Amino acid sequence: MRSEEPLLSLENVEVHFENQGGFLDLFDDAEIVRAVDGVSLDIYEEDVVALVGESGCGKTTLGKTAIGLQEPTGGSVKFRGTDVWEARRGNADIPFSEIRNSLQIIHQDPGSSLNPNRRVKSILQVPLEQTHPEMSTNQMLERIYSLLEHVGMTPATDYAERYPHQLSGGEKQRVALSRALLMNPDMILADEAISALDVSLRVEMMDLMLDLQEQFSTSFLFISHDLSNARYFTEHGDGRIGGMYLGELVEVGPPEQVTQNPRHPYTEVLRWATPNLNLDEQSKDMPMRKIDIPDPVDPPSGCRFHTRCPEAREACKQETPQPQTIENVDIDHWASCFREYDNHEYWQSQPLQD
Amino acid sequence: MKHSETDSQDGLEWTYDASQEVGMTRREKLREYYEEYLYKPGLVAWSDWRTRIGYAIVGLYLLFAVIAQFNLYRPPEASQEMPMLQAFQEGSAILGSNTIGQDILSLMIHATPEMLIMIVSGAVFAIVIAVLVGTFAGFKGGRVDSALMFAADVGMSIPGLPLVLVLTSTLRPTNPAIIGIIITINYWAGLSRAIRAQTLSIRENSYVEASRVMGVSTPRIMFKDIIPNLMPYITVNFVNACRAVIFFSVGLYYLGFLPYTNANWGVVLNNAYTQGAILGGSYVWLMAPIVMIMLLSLGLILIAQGMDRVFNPRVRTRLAGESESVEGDAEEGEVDTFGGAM
Amino acid sequence: MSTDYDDTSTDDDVEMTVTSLDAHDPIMQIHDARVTYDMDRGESRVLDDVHLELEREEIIGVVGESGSGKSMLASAMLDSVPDPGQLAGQIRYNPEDRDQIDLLSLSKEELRQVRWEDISMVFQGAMSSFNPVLSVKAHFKETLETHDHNVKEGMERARELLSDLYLQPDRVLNSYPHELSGGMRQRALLALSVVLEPDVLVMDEPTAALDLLMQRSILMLMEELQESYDLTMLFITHDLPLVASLADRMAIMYAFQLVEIGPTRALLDKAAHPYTRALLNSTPNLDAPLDEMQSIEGASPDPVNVPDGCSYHPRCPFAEEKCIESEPEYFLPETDHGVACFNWREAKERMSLNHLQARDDSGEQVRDTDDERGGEN
Amino acid sequence: MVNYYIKRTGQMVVTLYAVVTIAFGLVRFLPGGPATALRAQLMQDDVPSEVIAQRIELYLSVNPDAPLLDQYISYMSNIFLNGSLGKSVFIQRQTPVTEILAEALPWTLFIVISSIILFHIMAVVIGALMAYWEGSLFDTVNSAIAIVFTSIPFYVLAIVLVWILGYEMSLFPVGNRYGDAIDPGLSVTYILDVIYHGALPIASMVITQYGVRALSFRGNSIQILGEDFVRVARLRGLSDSRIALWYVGRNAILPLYTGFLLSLGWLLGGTVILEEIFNYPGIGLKFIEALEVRDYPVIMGVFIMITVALVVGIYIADLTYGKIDPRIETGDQSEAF
Repeated sequence: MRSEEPLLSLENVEVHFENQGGFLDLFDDAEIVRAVDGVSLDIYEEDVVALVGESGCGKTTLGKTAIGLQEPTGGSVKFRGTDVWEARRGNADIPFSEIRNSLQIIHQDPGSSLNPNRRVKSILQVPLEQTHPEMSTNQMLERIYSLLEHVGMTPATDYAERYPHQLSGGEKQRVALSRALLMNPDMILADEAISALDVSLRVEMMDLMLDLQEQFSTSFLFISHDLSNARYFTEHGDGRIGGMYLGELVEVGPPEQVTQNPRHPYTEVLRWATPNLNLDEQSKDMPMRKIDIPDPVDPPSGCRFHTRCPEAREACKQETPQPQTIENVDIDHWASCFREYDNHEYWQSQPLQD
Repeated sequence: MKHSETDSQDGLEWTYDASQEVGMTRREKLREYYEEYLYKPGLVAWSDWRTRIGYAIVGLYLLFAVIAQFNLYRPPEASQEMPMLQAFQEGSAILGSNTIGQDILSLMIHATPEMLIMIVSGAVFAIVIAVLVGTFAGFKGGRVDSALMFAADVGMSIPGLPLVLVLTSTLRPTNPAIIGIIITINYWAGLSRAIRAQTLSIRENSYVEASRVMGVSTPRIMFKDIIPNLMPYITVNFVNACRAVIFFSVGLYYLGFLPYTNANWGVVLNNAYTQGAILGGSYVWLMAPIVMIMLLSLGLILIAQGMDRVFNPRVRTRLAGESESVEGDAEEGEVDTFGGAM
Repeated sequence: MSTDYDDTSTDDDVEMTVTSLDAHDPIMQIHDARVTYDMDRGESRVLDDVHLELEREEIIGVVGESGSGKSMLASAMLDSVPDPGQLAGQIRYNPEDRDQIDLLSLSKEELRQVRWEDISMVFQGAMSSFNPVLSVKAHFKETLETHDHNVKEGMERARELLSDLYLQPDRVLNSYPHELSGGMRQRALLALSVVLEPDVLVMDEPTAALDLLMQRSILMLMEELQESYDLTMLFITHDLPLVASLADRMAIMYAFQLVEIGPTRALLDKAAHPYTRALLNSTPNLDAPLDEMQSIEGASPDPVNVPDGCSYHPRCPFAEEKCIESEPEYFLPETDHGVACFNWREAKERMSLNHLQARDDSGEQVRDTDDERGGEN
Repeated sequence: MVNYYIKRTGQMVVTLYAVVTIAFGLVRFLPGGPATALRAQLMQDDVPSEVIAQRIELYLSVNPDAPLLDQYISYMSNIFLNGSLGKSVFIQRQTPVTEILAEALPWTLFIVISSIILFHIMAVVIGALMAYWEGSLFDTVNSAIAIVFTSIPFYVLAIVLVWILGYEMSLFPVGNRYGDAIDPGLSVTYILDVIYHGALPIASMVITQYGVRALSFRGNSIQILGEDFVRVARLRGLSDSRIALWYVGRNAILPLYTGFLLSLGWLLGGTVILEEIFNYPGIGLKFIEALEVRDYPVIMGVFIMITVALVVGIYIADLTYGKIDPRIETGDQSEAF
C-alpha cells in the first residue's frame, strides 16, 4: 500500500451519455447510455494500472475521463487534489493548462494516430511548441532527434523527415509515444496502444514504454482486452490490474494475484479468454452463461454480471455487491462479489438458471 | 547511444551529439519551404497530363488577361473594322467583326480580365465561407453545429439563379468582384454541408484527439490537422465554384440582367444570337464566346482532376524520390472530382 | 537439398512425410502453390511453393505475421486470388463421395459450385463481408437459392446454426448488418459460411477485430461446429496462442513459405524452427516467467526482395554460410513434424522456450539451462 | 423512427418559414427593391399618394406605411394562411400570381422532370458500363465525352441546338408548348406535339447534365467493386446479374439519390434561362418577363415557388433515403470542445 498522495484520484466517477437535444431536436427521447458507473480509483506517481475488459465495458470512456477528455456526469476526477473540471472552469489554484499537459494519450490505431500530411519532425514539434514556446527550432529538433534515437528509430534525421505512410505500424506507435512523452506528462493513457500490432511486436512496444517510464517518471493507465498483456505490463511496472464490466470495476489487485487467483467470476472469464500456450492449463468449458454483453442502456439489476455469471444466484439480482478486500492476502486486492462475504444471503439463495 | 541526457528543472534535457546536422540556417529554411510548398507540389502537378493540359489552358487565359491589361492588343471599338466581316478573311480581324464593326478577337481578349476577377472573387468567397462554416460546425458539434447547419439548409433551399437574378437586377452591380460574390451568394450552403461531413470523419482520427489532449488551440487544430486533410476536396470544389461563376455570369450577361459591358462573352453571345449571326452565317461570331467558355471550363476540370494528387503525401514522396511507403501500395484515395458540380 | 546435418529428411516425398501417417486421407492437397504479381519493381511472389495437405475433419492453424502471405494461401485454396495475381501449382479437393477435383482446371461454373458448397470461407472483416443494404436473411436466402438448395430447409438449418452460435435467430435474420455488434456479425457470417454444409472451411483472421473474450467464445463455438458438421477447418491468424487451443495441427508461415508444420503439441513444446521458437517467446503468456519475453529483431522481408537461401537468415541467430547459399528442405524431427531449417537441432538446444519453464518450475522463474525435452525424438 | 419523421417535418416547416422570411426581407429591404420600385412606379403613373400604400399592399401583400412587424405578419399570413402570393402588377394586371403560376407551372415541370429522369437513366447506364469495362476504349472515350459535355453550360448548348436544329435545319420548333394548329386534349397527336416542342429544351438539359453523374456513378461502382462484400458474394456463387444489381448498383446509386431530388430545384432555377432561349412559356419565362418590367409580385411568386419545390425535394429525399439505405444516420450529436 502506498502512502503518498495520489497523482490522480477518481471518486465515484459516473459517465452517462445522453442523446442530447440539438437545435431542433424537440421530439427525441433521451436514451441514456451508462458507460461508467460509480468507479473509484487512485493512480500514484510512477504507477502502472491496467484496465481489462471486453469491448463495450466502458474502459475507454473511463480512461478518457481520467485524463480530462470526457466530463464525468457524476463524481470527481482530481489531479494532485485539484478537481480537473473545476480547474477547467478556472476555479482552481492550478491552471488548467498544467493539468492538460500532464495527462497524455496514445491511441489504438496506428493508422490514424498521426496526421498523414505532416512529417514526423513536424508532428513532434507540436508538443514542444505547446510546452516550450520559447525554444528555438534547432533546440526542438535536437530533442526530437534524440528521442527518436531513444525509441529505436535510427537514423533519427532520416526518420524525422518521413511522412506517416512511410512508417510501419510499430514505428507509428513509437512516434505517438514520443509525442506524448515530449509533453513531459505525469500520466499517459495507453488506450489499447498495442492491440493493433502484430502479436510478435507487442512485447517490444511494452518494453519500450516501461523503459521510458523510468526515464520520464510518468505513470501509465494501460487499457487492454488482453489479460496476458496487462499482466506483462503491470508486473514489470509493479502495478495493478483492474477488471471492468459494464461500467463498473469488479476487481482490482496486483497482477499475479488477479491472473493466478482471480476472485471475481468475470475475472475468471477473462482468464479463460486469454490464450495459453500450456494446453493442459487451458480450460475448455466457458465459465459464462451468455456470450453477448448486455446493452449498457439498460444494465441488469443488482450485480451487473448476474445475467452471464455461472455462480449467480437470486441474491445477485436483488442487491449490488460492494468492493470487499480479499481476506488472507496482505496486499491490496479487492473484488465486488457476494462470494467474498462469509455470511451473505447469497449462500442461501437459489442459483440462477436460463 | 549517441545522445546523453540530464535532469534539469523541467525534468528533461536533451542533447543530440550530431548537432551540426541539427543546425539550420535561414537560407536552408527558405530552401526547405521552397521544396515543400512549391517545388514538390509543382512536380506532382506537372507529372499528370491532365493537369499539364489544364494549366496550359488556364495559362492561355492569363496571357489574354495580361494582353488586355497592358493594351498589347487593340481594345474593341465600333467601326474599327468593316461590319460583319467573316472570319479568317482580313489579317487585321482574324475572327471577323460584328454588326457595328468591332473586332471579335479583341472582344474575346478584353473580356478576359474582368471574367477572371469575377471567377476568382466568387470562388474564393464561396470556398472561404463554406470551409469556415463546414469545418467549424463539424469540429465543434452540438448546438453550434445544429445552428450552422440549419442556416446552411435554408441557404441551400434558395434557388441560386433566381436569387442572383433578383439581386443583380435590383442592385445593378458593375464591379466584377462584387458580381462574382453575388453569383456565389448561396453557393457556400451546400458545400459547407459536404465539408462538414468530411470534417466529421477527419475528426474521428485519433491525431485530432491527441492534439486536443496536448492543449493545441481550436483554430490551430482546424488549420493544421483538419483543413490540410480537406485540401484535395477543397481544391476540387474551388474549381467547381469557378465553373459555376463562369456559367452563371455568362448566362446573366446573355440575358441582359447585368449592366451592359462592352466586352463580355455573354454579351457577345447575346448580340451574335439576336443580331443575326445565325441568319447571317457568321458562325465564328457565335462560336467564339462559346469556345472561350468551354475551354476555360474544360481547363478547370482537368486541373481539378489532377489536383487531389498534389495534396497526397504518398504521391508527393514517391515523385520526389523519397523512400517508398511501408504498408504496401494502398490505393491513393481518389476524390470525387464531380461531387457537388452542377 | 539434404546435408550431412540431416539424417531423417527425404527429398522426394516431402508432402507425404509431413502429414500424420496413421490415417492419411487428405481432403485437400496443396502442392507447389505459388502466387505472383507483376509489379513495376519486379515480380512479387506472395506465396512461394507451399505444400499443405488437410486431413479430413482436422483443424489446422496457419500462423504468420502480417504480410507473410497467409491471406494469399486462403485465397489460393478457393482459387480466388485477387487480380492480377497468378496462381500456379496444384490445388486438389477429394470429396468423400465423388472423384478428386482439381480446382485449377475447373470451368467457371464448376468452380462456382465447388465454392461455398464444398469449400467455404470466412473473411476477417465481417462488417465488410455483408452487403449493407441487404438484411441478414436475404444473404442466407440468396445463397441457398443460387446453389439450388431447398430454401425452406436451408433457412431452418440457418436458424439452428444461429442458435447454436448463441444468437437469437429471428432477431439476427431480420436485422441489417450494421444493426449487429461485431461479435454477432462475425457469428452470423460463420453461420452463413456453413449453411450449405461444406466439407472445408477456410478462415482468414476470422476474429482479429474482436476482443479476446469474443474471440475465445467464437473459437469454442467453432470447435462445436466442427464436431457437429464434420468440418475440416483451416484457420489463419497472426496470433499463435489463440489458435493453439483450437488446432489439431499448426503450420508456421514466414516470408510466403511454410517453415514448420506439425501437431499442435509438438509444435508448442518441441518447436524446431528458430522463427517459431522466437515467435513463441515473444508472446506474453499468462503463466510464463516474465523476464524471458523477447521480441524478434528485424523485420520480415518485402515480397519483391526475399533474401536468398533461407529467407529467415538475416534475423536468425544460427545463420551460417549454407543458410545464405541454399534453401533448406524439410527435415523431420518426428514423422509428422517438418521444419525447413538446417540448424533445427541447434535451435532446439540453444533457444529455450519460456512457456515450458513455467510448467516445469511452477513458480521459480530463474532457469538458464537448455530445454532438453525439445531435443528428443 | 416515427420521431424522426415528426422531427424532419418540423424542420421542413421551419426552413420554409425562414426562406419566406428571407423573401420578405428582399421585398422590403433591398435598396431599390420591390417596395421602393413599385412606389416609384405608381408615383410616376400619377396615382394619388394616399392610394399608393393601398395599391402596394394589394400587389405585394405589404403595406409600406404600416409598422414593420405588421408588414411582416400580414406578408407571412397571406402566404401561409391564404396561400396568396399577391397580384401581378404589369404582365397580367391584377391577376393573382398563384393563377399565373398555376397555368405555367405544369409546362415547366414537364421539361424539368423529364430531363431529370432521362439524364439519371443515362448516367446510370453509361456509368455502369464504364465501370464494368474500366480502362477499356469505351471507358476512355465516354469519360472524355462526359467531361466535354459537362464543360458546356446548358444554355450554350441550347443556343447551339436552336441555331442548328431549329433555324438551320428546321427540324425542331423554336418556341411555344405545342403547334398552333393542334387542339389541346388527350389525343396522341397532341401528346406527340408536346414532346416534339419540348425535345430541344430537354435535350440541352440531358446532354449537359448526365456526364457529371455518369462519371460519379462510375467512380462509386468501381469503388464498390473493390469491396469485400462483392468478393464474398462472388465466392458465394451469386450470379453476375444479381451482384451487378443488388450489390454494386444498389450501393453505387445511394450517393446519386439525394442529388436526384436536389437537382429538381436547380433545374427549376435553370429553366429561367432555358425557357427564355426556347421561348417556352413556363414559369421561367414568366420570371424573365416580370423581371424585365419589374413586376415584383410575380418575381417573388416564382422565387417562393421554386424555393418551396426545393425544400420539399430535400424533405422527400431525407425521408425516403432511409428506405433505400438502411444505415440512415441517426445524427451525430457528440459535443467537441
